[in-house]
Amino acid sequence: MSHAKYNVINTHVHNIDGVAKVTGRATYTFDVKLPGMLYGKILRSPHAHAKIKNIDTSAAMALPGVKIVVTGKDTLGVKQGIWRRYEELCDEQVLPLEKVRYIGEPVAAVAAITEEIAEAALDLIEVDYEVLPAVYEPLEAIKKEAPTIHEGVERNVNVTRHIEWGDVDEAFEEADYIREDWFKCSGQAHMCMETRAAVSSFTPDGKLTCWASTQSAYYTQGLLAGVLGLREGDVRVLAPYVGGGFGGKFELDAAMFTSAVMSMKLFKPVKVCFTREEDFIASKRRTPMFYYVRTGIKKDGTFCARESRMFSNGGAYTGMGATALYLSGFFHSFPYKWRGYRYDGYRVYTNTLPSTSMRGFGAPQAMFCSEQQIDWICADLGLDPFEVRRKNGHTEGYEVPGQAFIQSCGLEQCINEIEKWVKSKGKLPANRGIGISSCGFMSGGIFNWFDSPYSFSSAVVTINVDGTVELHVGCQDIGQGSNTTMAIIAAETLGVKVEDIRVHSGDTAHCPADLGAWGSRQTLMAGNAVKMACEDAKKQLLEFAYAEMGINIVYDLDIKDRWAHIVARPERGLPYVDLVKKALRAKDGQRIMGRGYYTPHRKGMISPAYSYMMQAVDAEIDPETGKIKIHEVMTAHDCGQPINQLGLIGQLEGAASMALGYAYLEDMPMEDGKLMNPNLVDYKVIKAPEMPEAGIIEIDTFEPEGPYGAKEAGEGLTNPTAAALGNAIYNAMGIQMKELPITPERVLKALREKKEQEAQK
Amino acid sequence: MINDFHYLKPASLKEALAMYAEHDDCKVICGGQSLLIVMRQGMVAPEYLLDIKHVKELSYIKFDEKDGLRIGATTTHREIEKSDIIAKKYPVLVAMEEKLASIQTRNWGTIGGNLAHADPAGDPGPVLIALNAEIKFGNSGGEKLVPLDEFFVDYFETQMEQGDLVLEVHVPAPEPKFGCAYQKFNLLDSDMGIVAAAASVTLNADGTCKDIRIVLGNAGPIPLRVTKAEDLLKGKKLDDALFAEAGTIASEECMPVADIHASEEHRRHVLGVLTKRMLKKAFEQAQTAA
Amino acid sequence: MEKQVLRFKVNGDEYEVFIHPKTLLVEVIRDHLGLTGTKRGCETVSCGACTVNINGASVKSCSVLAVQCEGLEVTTVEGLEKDGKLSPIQRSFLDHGSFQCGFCTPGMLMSATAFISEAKNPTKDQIKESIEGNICRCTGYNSIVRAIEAVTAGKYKEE
Amino acid sequence: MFGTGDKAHRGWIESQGYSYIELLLAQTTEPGNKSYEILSDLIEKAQDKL
Repeated sequence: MSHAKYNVINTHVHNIDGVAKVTGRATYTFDVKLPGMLYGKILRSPHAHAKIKNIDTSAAMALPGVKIVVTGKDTLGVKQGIWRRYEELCDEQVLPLEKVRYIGEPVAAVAAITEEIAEAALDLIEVDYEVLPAVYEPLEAIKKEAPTIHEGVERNVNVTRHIEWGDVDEAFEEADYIREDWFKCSGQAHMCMETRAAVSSFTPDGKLTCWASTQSAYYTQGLLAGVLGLREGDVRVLAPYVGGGFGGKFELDAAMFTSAVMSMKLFKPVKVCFTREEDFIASKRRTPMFYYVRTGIKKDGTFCARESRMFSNGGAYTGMGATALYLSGFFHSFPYKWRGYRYDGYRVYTNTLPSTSMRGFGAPQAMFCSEQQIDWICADLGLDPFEVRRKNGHTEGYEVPGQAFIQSCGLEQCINEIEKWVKSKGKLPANRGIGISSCGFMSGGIFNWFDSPYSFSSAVVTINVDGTVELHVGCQDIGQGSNTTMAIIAAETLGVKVEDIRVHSGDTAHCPADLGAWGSRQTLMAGNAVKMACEDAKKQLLEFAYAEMGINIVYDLDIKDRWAHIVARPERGLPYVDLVKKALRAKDGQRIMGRGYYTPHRKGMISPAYSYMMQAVDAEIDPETGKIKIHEVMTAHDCGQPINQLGLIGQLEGAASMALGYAYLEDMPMEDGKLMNPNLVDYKVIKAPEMPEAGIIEIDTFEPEGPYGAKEAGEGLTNPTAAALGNAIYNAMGIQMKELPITPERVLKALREKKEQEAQK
Repeated sequence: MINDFHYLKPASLKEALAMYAEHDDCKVICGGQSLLIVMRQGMVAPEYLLDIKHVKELSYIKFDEKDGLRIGATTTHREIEKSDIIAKKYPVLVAMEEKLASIQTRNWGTIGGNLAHADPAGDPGPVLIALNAEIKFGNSGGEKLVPLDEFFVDYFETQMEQGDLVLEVHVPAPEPKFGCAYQKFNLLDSDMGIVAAAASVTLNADGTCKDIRIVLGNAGPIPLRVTKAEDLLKGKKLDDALFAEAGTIASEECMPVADIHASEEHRRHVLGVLTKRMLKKAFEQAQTAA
Repeated sequence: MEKQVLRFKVNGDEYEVFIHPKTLLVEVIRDHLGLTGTKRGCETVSCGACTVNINGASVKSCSVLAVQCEGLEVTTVEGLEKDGKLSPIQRSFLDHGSFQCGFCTPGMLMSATAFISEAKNPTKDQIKESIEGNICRCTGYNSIVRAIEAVTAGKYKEE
Repeated sequence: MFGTGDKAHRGWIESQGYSYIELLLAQTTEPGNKSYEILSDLIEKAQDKL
């Protein structure tokens, strides 16, 4: 469907923070330096599970240059969590009082005049632990004899999720073929280039200012206030430039907490930055999941029912993991119509670093299992994987029973485009294959477990006398380019140019509250708020224009390219700047200010809108060494109306690199709860030579709920890749990869097993 | 954090050797690409640090048709990679350097430092041994010249004693009908090898194998020559079957250690595969060589 | 242990700093000179965020003792722009959207600048290898490769 | 819906002579939907009493 021609939207617009970022001017929390600032370091637990019997800080305190040493005893001991609505899910004391539950958990913090002294002081803190039996795997942790990690939590079951619709058992009855598989999905580190960092400054007037590397200044503000016993309004959080987030930076972290606690005791600024190693061992990760998937299908390829069980390794605390548990189960049904669907998800506590949200939010794991099994079923029954996906895929107007209503859906076009692309590749050489995977993702979550009294997103726009615009938004730019996207939406709506707009974000004192950058929510939710605010301001201008131009009220007025005019007679009008000046006088000099907000209502359980995509991965296997070479990734993508052209391409390519890493490189192996690769030598992040071409085919749809028809783009693109690679390897070598990451060794093992099976036949 | 140390900056080689002789608890830094990491981890904390980065006498690349190639110890990897004469006479060295870590590391890191560090996973070791290189090191008392495959004695240990500096690497002039190939197996292009194999083949006029060297990287405590596999091929008319057999022998002869990146079994298997492939590649080069 | 004076040039200016010999170049650049454009992302010389150019060659400034730079010329990201005019690679990064969070960008730009200065119509693979010492978690590198490609193809001239 | 958030519900199930946690684990470790059938029977019975 083709829609209105836009002046700014989906044109080639530079990132508005670009100049700051390419000249080194951009100042990150990591770069913040305040007068009299002290440097903090954190002492971490060497044990996976232990009682803290005593902590002796005297020797550390005595070290010249050390200003303070704090332990849990020096805090209010508040158990916090981002699921504020549910007391029992607020289970984490950032500096624990009784016991530690994973290796790397903070037990004390030091502030000193230099980083070096602070680090030296850590060695002088004596902690007396009583080591307790520990458990590291969810399937072990639910056993009767397993140690209890949180008092009163039976069998270490942290949260459970049951999703069900239709008569599942009856639907299975109708199936001609039922297939069952077990899958194991690994964890993944967010590995933001900027490690967790915070600078806190508490002043004698009782006010705290905290510079934090966060995805949501508002969440940080609320959580900090809660654990420090301050009013939210007395906590100002600044998130200047943020060096990446990917889902790992909107909970309260130890950098924020310890810097704030020490600053409140010293009335001096305190800076705490994680080392890369700390960032690996103690800043949470993508949730490792065990999936049991049972799928029933008719001979003709019609999906009947799916029943899935999932155990996730929750690690020591809840964090955002509870949400990932739900979303994984929901998107495990995506993007298909099931007569009966049943999911039981279990998040189990273990003595490992906590798991949380990460780009894709549980869906990449779910798709790895679902999309591979569908291809295997197609092979078992001799069906065409494209046809089967088309036959069962979501369509516009479909309701996921009791869960979601699909207003726009370009899935079928996505499948058609990728089918064309794959066919165009013709026959591939030996040991090379193309695999496909389709999926969908949300455009912001509807759930409000943080219990925010504010609207989900809001914006305030102020028009200066010279026509320049101050746009205040609460949404957080963590690199994904939301500042630019918001500027584009504002410029389009007000009828001005992007360079007329100055975006203010990442400051709770000046920007309206917004839940922040997670769950792909900002383009749709903050975008709607910005559009509403700008329409409000524009209306005030046009009201005056009617009077000024003295025209018949039946005419529509609009502003485009800084020209206020009659829509039917574009030549009749006046310059936008003149209009602003005159309107100001008419309003007795009051600034023209527009307000906008967005809170979803009656949009189902999950999200107001869903993006759809299909991806193909072209990969080659070295049959002798098992080494995988990715030749190309191609994605057909329905994100509604693209807003930020450069940003969209960047998100797609970035998602591909992160998702490929998850598929065949990145892993977080542990021994007795100890992470074995907490550095960038042993933790493998894709580098330029490994990165394949990653093309995009935009499928043009219009999402009624989104600003100018836009919906999610970027996060969902991490979902299909691991499955697509798995399918590529299946097509190339005929082996089924049920465990992530797909390493050369696992490939060779599967090849050997295949040989043995064939030998038996 | 790096421990404190006294910084020694000699102006000449002579002064460097003298200073090194004077101070017992002293380490040598040149490019420091490996040293500074272990110093930061506190694993190495010398009282004195001797900086030879700017000792110009040790920074050179010389080639002579008879004498062969001489590379000074403080020559950077990047200088070797960019050397036209090396590209012409020893292309395998350039190919190896191009895959050694990153450009930044090659710009500052040096060949002498790399060899003295004696990491069994290092790239230059296996290739230079396959090229039959010798290494010259010495102290204020005098110099020693040893075949490179005798230079390494254990993990991060060489024949050098306190006071010894690496001075020069000497690679003999390439013989006629000679070929040499190197490949590492890794997950990322810029990584050290999980395992690696270098092979060189010299053929007689009649096409039989005159000399052969198979050197494995990260397959044991030192760059490992697998002599059983070599002996199988010496004097024979080489073919794919022999290369495969040599690979099998090499995978038994090597002694890799498992870590999170690969099991011992997988390492042995891949070493066998690489050995076979590098032998074939070196052989084909030798056949076409003048 | 005893501190010493280091004299060297940074972005064309003579500097004299009094430092412990163990001080890393990146620490001098960030902490002593306050040039925070240069970042740090690891402790293992892996990420390349601290890349600067020493006499025109890209080097990871966390892998170099500052005292080793006596008398040398260091260029940091702050030194790329001249009188408010961005360098070709900086402009190309803007046009190609070759950054997102921007934390790796200064290091990327320095690697790219050093490469461009010596590259003669390089292949795509050579361009990729020129930044293989720099980790970017956001962009997937392709937009960075396109930006370098455009400059080496002469699409951007010094202003 | 089962969930640790649901304390009253949990207490009520225990009072009916079932182990909440056993029902939970049965639901994921055994195929089918037994736990939920047991639960729905319980609820029906309870409603009949009203």
